[in-house]
Order: sequence, then C-alpha cells, then structure tokens
Amino acid sequence: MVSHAQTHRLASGGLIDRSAPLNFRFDGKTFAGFQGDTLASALIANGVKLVGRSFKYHRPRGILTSGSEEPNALVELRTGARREPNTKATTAELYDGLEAASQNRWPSLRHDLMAVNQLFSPIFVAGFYYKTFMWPAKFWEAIYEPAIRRAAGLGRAAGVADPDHYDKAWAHCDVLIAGSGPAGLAAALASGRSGARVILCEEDFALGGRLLADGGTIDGMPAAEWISRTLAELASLPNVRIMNRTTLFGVYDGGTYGAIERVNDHLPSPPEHQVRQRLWRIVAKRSIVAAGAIERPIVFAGNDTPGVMMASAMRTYVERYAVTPAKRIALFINNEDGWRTVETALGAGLQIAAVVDARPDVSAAHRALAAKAGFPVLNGFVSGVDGGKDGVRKISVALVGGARAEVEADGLGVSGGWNPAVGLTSYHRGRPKWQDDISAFVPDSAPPGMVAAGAANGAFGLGACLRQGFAAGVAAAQTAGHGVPPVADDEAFSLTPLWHVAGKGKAFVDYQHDVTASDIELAQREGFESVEHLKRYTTLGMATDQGKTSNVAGLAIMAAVSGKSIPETGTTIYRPPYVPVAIGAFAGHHRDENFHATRLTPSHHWAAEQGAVFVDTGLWKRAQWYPRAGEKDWLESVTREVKAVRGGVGFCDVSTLGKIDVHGPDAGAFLDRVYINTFSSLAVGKARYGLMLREDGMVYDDGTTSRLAEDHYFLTTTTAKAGPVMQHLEFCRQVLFPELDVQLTSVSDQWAQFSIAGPKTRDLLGEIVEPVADLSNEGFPFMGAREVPLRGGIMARLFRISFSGEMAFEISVPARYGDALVRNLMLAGKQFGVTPYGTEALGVMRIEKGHVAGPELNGATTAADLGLGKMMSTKKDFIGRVMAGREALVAPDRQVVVGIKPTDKTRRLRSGAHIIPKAEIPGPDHDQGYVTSVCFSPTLDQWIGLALVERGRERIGEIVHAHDPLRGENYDVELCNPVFYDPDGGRQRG
Amino acid sequence: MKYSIFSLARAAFSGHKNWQRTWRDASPKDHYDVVIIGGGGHGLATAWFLASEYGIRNVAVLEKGWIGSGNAGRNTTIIRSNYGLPGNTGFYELSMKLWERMEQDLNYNTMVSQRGVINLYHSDAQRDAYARRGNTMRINGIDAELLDLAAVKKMMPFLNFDNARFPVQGGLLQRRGGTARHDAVVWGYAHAASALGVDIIQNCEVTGFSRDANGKVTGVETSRGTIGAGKVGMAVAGSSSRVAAMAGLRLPIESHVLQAFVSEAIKPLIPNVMTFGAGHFYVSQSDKGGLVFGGDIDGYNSYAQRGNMPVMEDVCEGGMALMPMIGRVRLLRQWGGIMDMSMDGSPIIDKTPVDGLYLNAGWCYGGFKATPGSGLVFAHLLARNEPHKEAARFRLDRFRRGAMIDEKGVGAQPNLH
Amino acid sequence: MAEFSWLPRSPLEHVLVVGAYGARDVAPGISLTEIRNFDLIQIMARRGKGAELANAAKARFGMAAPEVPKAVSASDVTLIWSGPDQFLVLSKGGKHAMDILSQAFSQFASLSDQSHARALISVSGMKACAMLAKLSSLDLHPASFPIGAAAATSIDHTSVNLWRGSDLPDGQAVFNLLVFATFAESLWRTMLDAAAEYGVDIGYSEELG
Amino acid sequence: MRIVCPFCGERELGEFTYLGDAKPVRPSAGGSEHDVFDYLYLRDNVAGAMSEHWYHGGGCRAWLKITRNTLTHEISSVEPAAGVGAAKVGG
Repeated sequence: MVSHAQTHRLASGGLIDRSAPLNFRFDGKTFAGFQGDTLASALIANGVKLVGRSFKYHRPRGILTSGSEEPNALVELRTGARREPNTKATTAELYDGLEAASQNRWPSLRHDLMAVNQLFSPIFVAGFYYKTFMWPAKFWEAIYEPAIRRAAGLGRAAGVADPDHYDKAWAHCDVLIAGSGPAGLAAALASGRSGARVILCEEDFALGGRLLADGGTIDGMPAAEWISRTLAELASLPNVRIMNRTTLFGVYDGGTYGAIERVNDHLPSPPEHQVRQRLWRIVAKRSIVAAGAIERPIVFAGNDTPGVMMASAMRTYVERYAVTPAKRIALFINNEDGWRTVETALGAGLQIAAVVDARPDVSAAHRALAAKAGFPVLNGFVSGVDGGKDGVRKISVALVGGARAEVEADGLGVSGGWNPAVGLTSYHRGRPKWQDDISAFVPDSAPPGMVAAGAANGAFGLGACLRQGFAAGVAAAQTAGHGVPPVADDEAFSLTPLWHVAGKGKAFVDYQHDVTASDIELAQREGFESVEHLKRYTTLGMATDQGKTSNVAGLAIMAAVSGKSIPETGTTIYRPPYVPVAIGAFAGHHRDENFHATRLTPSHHWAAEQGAVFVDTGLWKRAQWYPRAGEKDWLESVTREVKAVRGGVGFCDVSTLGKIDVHGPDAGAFLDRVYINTFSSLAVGKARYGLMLREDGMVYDDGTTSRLAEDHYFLTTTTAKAGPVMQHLEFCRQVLFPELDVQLTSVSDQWAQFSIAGPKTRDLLGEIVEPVADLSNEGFPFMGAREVPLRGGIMARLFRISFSGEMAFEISVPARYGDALVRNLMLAGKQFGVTPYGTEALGVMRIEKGHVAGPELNGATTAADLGLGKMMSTKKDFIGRVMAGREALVAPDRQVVVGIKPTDKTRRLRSGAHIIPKAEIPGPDHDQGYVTSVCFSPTLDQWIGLALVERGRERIGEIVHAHDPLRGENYDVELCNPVFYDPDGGRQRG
Repeated sequence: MKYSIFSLARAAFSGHKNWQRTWRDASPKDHYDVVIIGGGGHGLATAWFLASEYGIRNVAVLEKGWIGSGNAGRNTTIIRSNYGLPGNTGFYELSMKLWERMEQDLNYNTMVSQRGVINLYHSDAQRDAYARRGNTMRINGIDAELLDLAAVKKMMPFLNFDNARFPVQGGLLQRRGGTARHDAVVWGYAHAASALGVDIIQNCEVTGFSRDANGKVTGVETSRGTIGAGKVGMAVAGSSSRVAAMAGLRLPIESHVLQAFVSEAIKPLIPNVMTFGAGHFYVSQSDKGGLVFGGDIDGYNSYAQRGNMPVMEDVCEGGMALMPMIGRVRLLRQWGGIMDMSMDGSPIIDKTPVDGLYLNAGWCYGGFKATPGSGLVFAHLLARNEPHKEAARFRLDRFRRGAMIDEKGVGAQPNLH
Repeated sequence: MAEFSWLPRSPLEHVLVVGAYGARDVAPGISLTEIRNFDLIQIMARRGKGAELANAAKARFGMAAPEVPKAVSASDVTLIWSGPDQFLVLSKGGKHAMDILSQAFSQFASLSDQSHARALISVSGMKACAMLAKLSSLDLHPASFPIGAAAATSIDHTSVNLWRGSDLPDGQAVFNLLVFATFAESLWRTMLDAAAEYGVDIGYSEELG
Repeated sequence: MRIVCPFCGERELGEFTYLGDAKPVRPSAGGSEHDVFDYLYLRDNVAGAMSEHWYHGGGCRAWLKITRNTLTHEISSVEPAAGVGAAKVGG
C-alpha cells in the first residue's frame, strides 16, 4: 500500500525507467519510486524534505547534494543483520523493497528530543569538552563519558555477523581512469583506441558524470547521444573495461590502486554464490584522475535548513531523476555556473523566486532571462533562512549597499563555486596548489604515473574537459594521436570568491559535525590556527563525508580571521579512502574459518575418523589426543596415551616439523656455521641434535639433522619455525656465505613423518619393515639414520631419535603414503596394543624427559639457559657466537631451566606462575622466574613442570613459592633436575 | 583562565569572545636552561614536568611544524600498563598512574577513559604467556585478570565464537587500561606548561647543534636562529635518527610506518579496547563513535607517513575474523605514522655520548601510552643528570651489554617487534 | 603377518567431489581438475655448474631447461622454471623419477623429490582468468602471461608454481597450479569459493594435461 | 608496492619479506664484540635512498638487494643479494 504519490515527480524526462516502479520504505512509511532512482531522488519525488539529524545539535536536515559528498542525508539502510548505518541516500540505488530509517534521533525524526542540545549550543562550542567534565574525577567514566558516547555516533551497526560475502581481486592495465564524465570518457577513447589496456572506474551506476545532468553539445550532438555513441565504441574495444558502481578510493605504491565495486548493493541481497562487494587491487602503469569537482556551499545563517541544496544537485534531481526539490526556487550563487540551475528549473516548468548573485556584474543575457521569466536578480547575500523541519519558507537577503530583501521560496539552491576532487592526486602527501581564477585548490604534484584531467584538474569548461581528457589519454597510452578530441564549447566561468556571509544565527561549515563559522573563529582565538589543529579541535572535515563540502570553506574562514591568504593557510593532509569502504570488503574471503589457510597432516583424515581432538598449531591442525569411549576428560585420554607408550608402543604424526634438504659439497661446512655444534664431522647414516642461535646470541631453533649422503643432509626444524628457519638459512646461503656450494629445498610436504615410541617399537617396526633391515641396537644404533624398505614395496627413512625418552624411531614415507602408513601401523601393531598419541602426550613425555620446547625456546633464552651451553663449539665461528658472549648473556644470575615438583603431590601446577623465594613476600625484587611448562606425569603420578629460575641449577632441592595471584594460588614447589624420567637415557639407547 | 563548566558558561554569555590562547605563541629567546626538541606529547610533557616537578621553568619546546603533528596525533589512543618484563612493567605503570590524574594536573579534559584493555588468547600457549605476564603485573601491584572463555563471552558476546578459524579461549584483562583523547593530551600539556612559563615555539625546525671546544652541546641551530641551551633533550620519535645524526650519533633504531584506521561514527558497539591474539588487529571505539583500529607495522623502513594495502587488508581480515559484525561498518580514514622501532622493542631514555645532549627515543608501539611517564622520567634525567628509577633499564648501553628488554623475543630485528 | 596395502592417497582425495558446484543457472565457467600421481623432481644447479646442468638437461629431455620463468613440454615431460638455476621436472609413470634423474644430474645438481609435496590442479574455462584474478596478483592476460609462461608465486599467502598450458581445442586457456600438499584442501576450498559464482565442473585425472 | 624481481619479474609486495639495511657487513670469523655489535645493532636509518635486503619468499626464494627511497618508497634498483659475482643464486 503506497501512502504517498510521487507528488514531486515531473511528468516526463529523466534517466529513470518509468516502466519499472519500485516500492520502498523510509521510517516505516511506504513510498514509490522508479528503477534508476537513488533513495534521495525517490524521497524528493515523494516530497520528503526532512531526512536526517545532525551529529551534535540534532538539527533537522534535508538532502544537500546528489553524490558521495553528502553530509546530511544519512540513513540506516536495510534491516536486521544487513543494517548499514550512515548510508548516503544520495548514492543508495533504489531497489524494490528497500527499507531505510533515519538515524541519530529519538524517538522520531520529526520529534527528536535530543534536539534539546541546541539549547545548550552556547556552551557546546568547539572543544567545550576539553574544558569541563573534569570534576569530580570519578564522574568521567561513570557518568559523563557514557552519556557522551550514547549521544554521539550516528547510525547503529547491525551488531551481528554480516551475512554477506565479499571477495577481492586483482586487475592490471596500462591506463586507469577514474570517472566517466566528459574528461574520463574522452581519456578512455584516446587510450582505448591506441590498443592500450584501459580500465575506467565510475562510482555511479550510470555513466556520464555531470553530463547526465548538465547536458551540452559535443561533436554537434546532444550529450546523451554522445555518451551512448562513446560507450558503444568503448564496448567494441576488447582492451577497454568499464567498471561502474566502482569507486577508486586510494593510490598506493608501485602504481597499485584500491577500488571498491558495489557488485550487488542495488539488490535486496546478493544472489546465491555472489558477493555483496568486491575489493579491487588495480595495477596500472598510468592513471588519469577525471573524478570531477564538487560544488561548494556558502556559509550563511540557516544554511542547513532542509530545502537548502547545492545548485548543481538541483539540476541533477531535475534532469536525471525528473524530480523537483522545490516548486519555487531561490538561488544564492557567486559564480556563473549557478545560472545553469535557473535554466534547468525554468525548463522543467519550475518557478524561480529570485537569484541572489554575489557578483556585481551579472551578464545581460542573464538579466534578460530574469526579466522574461519574471524573477528578480539581487546583488547581495543570503543572510538568513526562515523555515524548519518542513523546509525553507523564506530567505532574507542583504543587498549590496545595505538594503534588505525577503524572498519567498520553498527551496534554495546554493553555489559557492567548485572544488576539484584533489583526493587521489594528494594521497601521497601531495599538497594541492591554489588557483586564483577559480578560487580553488587544484592538483599540483601527483603520485608517479598519475595525472588529473578535466574538472578534477580545474578545467570547468566542457570543451576543456574533453580536450584535457583526450590529451591525457593519448599521453597515458604513450602513443601519438588517436583521432581528434571531441569538441564542445567552453562555457564562460566567472566567480567572485564568497565563503561566509557574516551575520546572526548558526552558519554551518561542516554540516554533519555541526561546525559553525563561529567555532572556527573560536578555534583561532584559542590558538588552533594551523589547519590540522583547526580540524582536530573543531572536528571539521572528520565526518563521514570526509569534509568534501566543508574543508575548503573552513580553511578559507580560518584564513580570513587570521589575516592570511588561503594558500598560506594551506590544506590538511588528504587521506584515503576517497569514500568510506566496508571493512568486510577489505577482509574479503578471509573471515570465519577462512581467516587463514589450514594445513593438514597426512594422517589428518585417519585421525578424524578416530575421533581425535585437534589443536591449532600455527596453521596446522594437529591431533591433540584421541579420546576413547568412557574417558571423562582430556587428562584421562592423555594419561592413557602416555602409559601406552611408556609400557608398549605408540605413534604420533610429527609431519609438521620443518624439513629441509641441504645438498652440496659444502653442506657440512654450511651447517657448521648455522648451528652451534658441528655437523661436518657427522658420519653418513647418523643423526645429531642441533641448536641454532640468532646473531644476537639467543637460541633460535632446534632440531635433528641427519646425514643421508656425503653431500646430503636432512635438517628438521620445530613446527613453529619451519618458515623462518628456511628464510634464515637462505639468507646465510645467499648473502652471508655465497662462497659455499650448498642448495636448500623445503621437503616439509614431501614426507609424512611419524614418531614411533615405546619398548615395543622394534616389534612393531619388525612387522612393517622388510627383514633385510637390521633394527637391532647394533645394526641400527641410537641416532642412526637410513633408508629401509617396507613390506609391500615402498621405501622409508628411519631415524633412531627420541623425544619421548623411550626406545623410538621416526619413520618417514612419501606423503601420499602417510595415510596408508598409519593404517598399516594400526594393523601391524594391534597385537602390541599400538596406541596413537597426540600432541598433549608428546608434550607430557618431553617434559618428563626434560626436553625444552616452545615455552623455553622463547627467543630470550641462551643455550646455557637451556642447559645446552656445552654444545657450543669453541673451535669454529657460527651465527650468534660473538654476541652470546656479552656480559648480560653470561651473567651468573640468569634464569635457567630447572624442573619443579609441588611439595604436595596432589597439587596441580600451572604455567605462568612465578617463582618467589620461600622466605620472601612477592614483589618485583623477589620475582625470580616463572613456570614455563607443566603436565600431569602419569609416570611419576604427579604434576611436574619446567621453569626458568634465577641461578636455578645451583638451587636444586630448594623449596620456593609458585606464586600465581591471577588464579589465586600460592604453593610450594621443589626445584629439581629437569630430567624427571630415565636421566641416564638407558631406555632410548636400549 | 581556569577551565570549568562555570568559566564555559560565563564565556557563553560573552559569545566566547574572551577565551585566551590555549598556549602562548612564544618567540625564541637567546638562551634556555633546557631546550626540548619535539613538540609532541613527550616533549611537552617533559617541559611540564621540568616546570612543575623540578622547578626548571626556563624551558623551550621547539616544534618544526605544529604541536602534536607527529605520532602524538597519529596513534590509536590506547593507554595500558600490561607489560611483562622488568623495566617496562614499572615504567608503564608509573605512566598509567599519571594518566589517572592527568586532567586534574593539567586542568584540561584529556578524556582518559579507563574502559579496560583485553588481550584475547586462542591457545594454551598464549594463555600461559599471558598468565606469566599477568602475574608479573600483579607482583608489581598492577591490576590484571585472566578471563576464561565464559567471562569473555559475557563481556563481549559479539565476538566470533562459533566458526572462528582460531577460536577465542579467554583473555588477559587490565581494567585500568583504556584510551585517552590524543590531541587533547598535547594541548593539555601545552596549556599547562605554557602557564608555568615554558615557551612553546612552533614552526621552528632544528637544523644542527652548537657545540663548544670540548664537544659539549651549547644550543641548537634552528630555522628561527640559534638558541642557546644548558641542556638539550631530544623527544622526536619518528625522526630520532635524523636529529641524532646532526650530533654524529648512530642509534639502534629504524623508522617504520605504522598504519591506523578509523571507521565512520556509529552508536556504541565495542565497550573496551581489544587485541586479537590470532592476527594483527586491535580496536577501540572513540567517544565520537568511530572504531579506531590498527595492527602491525608495514614491515619496511619508511619515512613516508603512509602505508600500503597488504597491511590494511591484513588488519581488516583480523577484525572480521574476530567480529564479523563489523563487515558493513565503513573504514573512513587511513593514516600512517613514523615509528621509532628499536632493536629490542623497548624505549631508550638516556644521556648520549655527546655531553649535554639527552635522548628520549625508540618507543615502538608504546609511545602514546608512555606520554606522561616519559615526560616525568625524561624531566628527571634532564634535571638530575641521572635516570629516574623507573627508567634505569632504558639505557642506551643495554644492547652492548646484552640486557635487552625484548617482550616479543625476536631479537635485533625491529620490524618483528 | 598382516598384508599391507600402500595405496597412495591424494591430498585432495577427501575434499574433491566430482561433479557440478556453485551457480547452476549458467553453463560452468570453470573446470577444476586434479591430476593425480605424478613424479615431480626439483633440480638445482650446483655452484658454477649451470652450464653443465643445461647440457645434461638437453641431453636427457631433448630440450633446454627453461632459464627464465617458462614451462616447456615434450611428449612425456614438462620442465617448469622454479627459480634461478632450478627447475621442476614433471612426468608420469616413473620415466623421470628421482632415482633415474639422480644418476643423470647428480654431478651438476642437487635433486629433491617433490612428487608427494604437491597437488596439481588444472584450471580452465571461460572464466578461468576471472577466477584466478581473485587468487593471484599476477597479470594473466595473454599478452603478459602467454602459453608457456610460468611463475613461482603466492596465492592466499601460500607458495605455488603456476604455468599456462596449451589452450584447449575450443580455445579455452588452461592454467596449471602446483600447490603444497598440506595446504591443498584449504586452497581447494578457497578456489571453489572464488569459482562458485561462475559455476564449476569438478573432476580428477590420472593423465597429465 | 611492487618489486621487480630480477628472476621473476614484477611482483606484489605481499610476496616479499624485509630484513633491513644491506649496508652493514657481517664481520668475518674473528670479528670482535664491538664489530658485531655495530653490525647487528646500529643503523644509519637513512631518510632517502637506502640499500636493503628483501626476500622473495613468496616466489623464487632469492634474497635481493634493493635500493629504495624511504621517503617515497620509490625503488631504483633490484639485484640479487648474492652480488654480481654470484648473479645466479646458487650458481
């Protein structure tokens, strides 16, 4: 049921599709519009003037512009999880069923109680909050700030997960063009005809830019016809890509541009399998900014009354959307361009109430037009607006010479001149330069490869736009001449700068943030004269419109009050994005479970079949434990797994270790330089534990490296450091030691690797390895490493190394056999009760054995801290050797690894507790270390742990406090040898 | 004029015509007891503490642009003292205590908002690391709480608990942490220091040092002439190496770009300050309503004060992974500051090898939250010629001795801190 | 004693579902085909032995190994540039397996078997470029990345080797991707997400393309 | 940022990781603590053209020496870090 007819829709004309009527809702009321409308144009069509409330004073506001510079007409678009706060009605494409609501008002847009703020406006001046709310001190967080936070903000975010999808893509071109106005289209023609790869981005859904509203004659034909001919030619060029609904928002280094494509925002929701928006990274050799210019308001009392609108926006609404923002229009202008609105309005059959032109020298032609149409041309300034929520009723005019006049009108079009869109050209901290004839900033320098053309470059005439665009296109394609530029006349442009009409009443510079001319004067009085100070103190230009309509006027007023010129006053730094961009688009596909990639071990799906619980280790999913029916918690499962290994045999997927083939005649010499211990002396067929330092002397990584052939070592890293160690080794190889003949290849993914541990390991392996392989202690001693054949025909590598402290081997098979290997191990090991174990049991056994791991290798420990100082060779140079000798790194009071046991055997330990001497009260002076790793040891039937403790090794046997105020615990532990289990190593060697 | 609701109301009656400049616009004198180079938060705080705490009022702060134009105006406004290593812990808590009384000290509302800072953890290993850090804090008398998953859910029900790649398991909370209005801190110190006689001289770029025959610094050469000084303090993070080079010094510092972002203003959505433990993302919501967020540095040396897209995307990916409710909230502005990244991730406050020249640098990610503490300890060093006890570990020679304060444990690679 | 079977299992076996995926209202714009069970050997020249390696490669394969980012094919083998002085040898059926190539090249080069380290995915279809533009920062326009072009690059922060094969008889472009096996499932899902809007035809093959 | 890898061609920033100033030279075996300290910790921290080490880890795994302006991010040269004498890494 449509409650409103389109009372303000013209009977004909416009680029709307009258055969496609659409219904939409605004603040609960249903309205009608057409395909091709924006929400703003459709609201105007229905005579809606009041669309929003301002940020601070909650003043009633109407639609000011017709584009992405809109400060006032912000709505919450859509509902539920798709609610989008602060959406500009001027850029929201109408679709059937669109729902929008006004925002930042309570209880309703018409009756907003927060408008009471206006009563306090004498106090709520710029920066008022810095001067008050300080007493009593506690009241800030308790009372003042929550109230301010509730009052501030604009629309409401949905507050629940965004249901839509986003993605990101790359595009590449020779010439990138921003804008499809006359300059942009001419540039596309010129560069496209040359064969260059061209991408043209247009933020609007319709192509043509200002031509759509302002028309004109190009190459002797009406603009609309020229546009369609041009688009047809561009469409015929396979090297030209036109992207509408796409805003170029930033320029980054190396000719990379950011663009946002609103793929499906014109629909109620994206079709299945499609995204809402797509972020483009466009790599372009050259770019042409033909993004046009933004008409600027004039600051005068009452300039924020609904019905006050930019003169060019009025033309857009009338010409493009066939709607009438007002029936009887007054204009307040200081330049020639404003007169176009007069012509447009008269052409549409609207009344002109008066033209207030600040210039003394209005042309005879205009005066004749006024006489013919019967409206006065007043040389003066608008000094006040009579009206309110329902719009403009009357305007007061201060005439040059001192007289006053009043004009009855229901709409006021304003034109203070045009500001070229200098954003993109300035994002590399470029400062635009002042151009006197148009009283505006124009691009000066630009990022490499970028030029501006047309209105964005300060060329306001249609002919000039076409010429500049075409020339820029030719230059960017780096070829000479491609036909002749399209031809059109250049309209006369004259302007008398006018920024601010002084007078009584609030005159807004920044509409959305309610920054008035007097706020700027106050800021100047208080010493905030630098434009950046001005911006920060008053919040000028920091609203969602990014100051597109307010910045230049603000600094012009600052210049006036501080007695400087505008160029002396300067601009603030321009910062991307050119329009606000949804955070979801920057994230694209990378959210939820797709935030980061997932790495799976070769036995992953088998483990999943067993019901394993997985843990995230970096990008890996690793089996943490394998629960069995009836087990009440993880501890029971882990305890069972540990006992099974210590008493029989178990296996664990350790494929996540980094694995690197180190090849070449100098491989041994190379490893000698990167490890603290020696590898060149390692016999073929043997493995050795190695420790790497950073150059600063701290431990970097550890792992076992085996020599498989004279010129081939197989190096393993920890799971966490696989990538960084590879990078480090390549640095050593390529940069530090290029004289060595050594080659590195990551083979992490080539090998499925399992640790098989426990006293029955040989029995299990005997089932699966061909009998020719001698697995006896003599035939395959501890730290042996060699290839063996498996029954059934594949080869495997066996390494007799042990992390668990048990008799153990690690076995590697090519990864595609990893799944088969675990299944075969289960089959072969059934008779021995073979038990798969996860990372928790692995961790328990390494703590029982006193092996250091991640928590101890924390980047701040030395080899000596870890009890591995003796490994450091004194006979060779290696990375980190020199710095490891610094005084603080060899100080006797360093925290070193020790074991800890609670004196109460039933007590649970926790990592992160601190170590405090027994006699001391906890405090910074007695904080002697902390617990790094703990576990319940099934073997010892109590909790045990490792800790880094000052002089720990000298204090074995001492009772200290484990102090854990975070968890409210404080208990006694005994410092002990970190090797809790089989300290002689008999089991792993047996 | 003392700022209060009463002075504000009185001023309103006179149309706000009677407000004075927030700080005096001073011209350089020939000589000061102390010249501070750098009109950011640290430099101005140092001047204020010199004047208010150490009775040294013949002080100038020289700023090459407008005050607060460096990192003081380009950060994510977070204050906290949740550090884990000796040196940092005590210092940042000293700073936290000064934040808590700043408005009354300065008669300027800097909007210190102790809304809580929570570091989320996503694994047992992270939980243990936070437990270690939280216990350090508690042992040092700093508030800290270790929250489990249920407590995090209660406090922030809007996080992605259901289908996250790295599910949240809990968090380390410092309730006293929060935010402050960064620009107001600069203006507040300028206001208060100026009132005590400090000369704040803008648009005055230091171009060199004056030295006597023994090499002692006797003043600075500036774009507004030579200014004599008993002592010169540098507080120019972002430009430390460039200024130090004028005195022939090389520092253990690299300059890196750190980006930050703000969204459009929305009604209150996020109550506190959060850091995501499984990616590079931290966020708070300003009183005005914008989500203020950031992540890691871009990773390469830069003085360009602008960032590139990969980090921008990385940060937003972190944000969406943590709370997919912000998908339709729009990013409004992006900016980049020049960070002094030191070789261990911790600051340097010390005398330099050049007599009369004092250094305050290397703030890495900690500069804003350090502002009042840095001002106090640097003023102490300048006034007393010996380090404040809470800055005793921030010495320049710690790298040579191997006494690094390396919270992340990544060593002498600044872009990893 | 138990009998063991050693069936190789592709890293994509669990996730690859043969048939149609994604948009159904259009003819599939993308074909994704996994090639299973291949030999892939990385060969890196020893220091200063680049020329000898080149000669040996020519003798062995009957064609020069690429010295720039390209892939070259003979009937039974494809040589893919993978970095300075290194290339990958892709083949089927054991003719160019590790033990055989070791004998031919070990004097001049270091060899690493990568046969199990990678999954091989072929992407074709009218929308192949559009879909890959979501994953790859490379310019895959035929002018920049013609048939035979190869790259060691990253998609989704993960290293891949990518090369453009010969066009299909109907003129559609074919891109081949070697992705690390432990990332393969994850990347596969990402590829499906990127391709879904175009409609996908999923399959696998034991034959090299 | 885009970097023209001498082996791979022009690539996106995300494929590279940064180490830092390429000017300091690691003291050879026998270097003193003073020398290594200087190498490891002190930086010119150039504001302008600077020679740097980057790793093309997302591509061909070559370490590169890149001259880049830290004020503008403009890259003026890229070469293998192994130096002209070993232009082909590992070669």
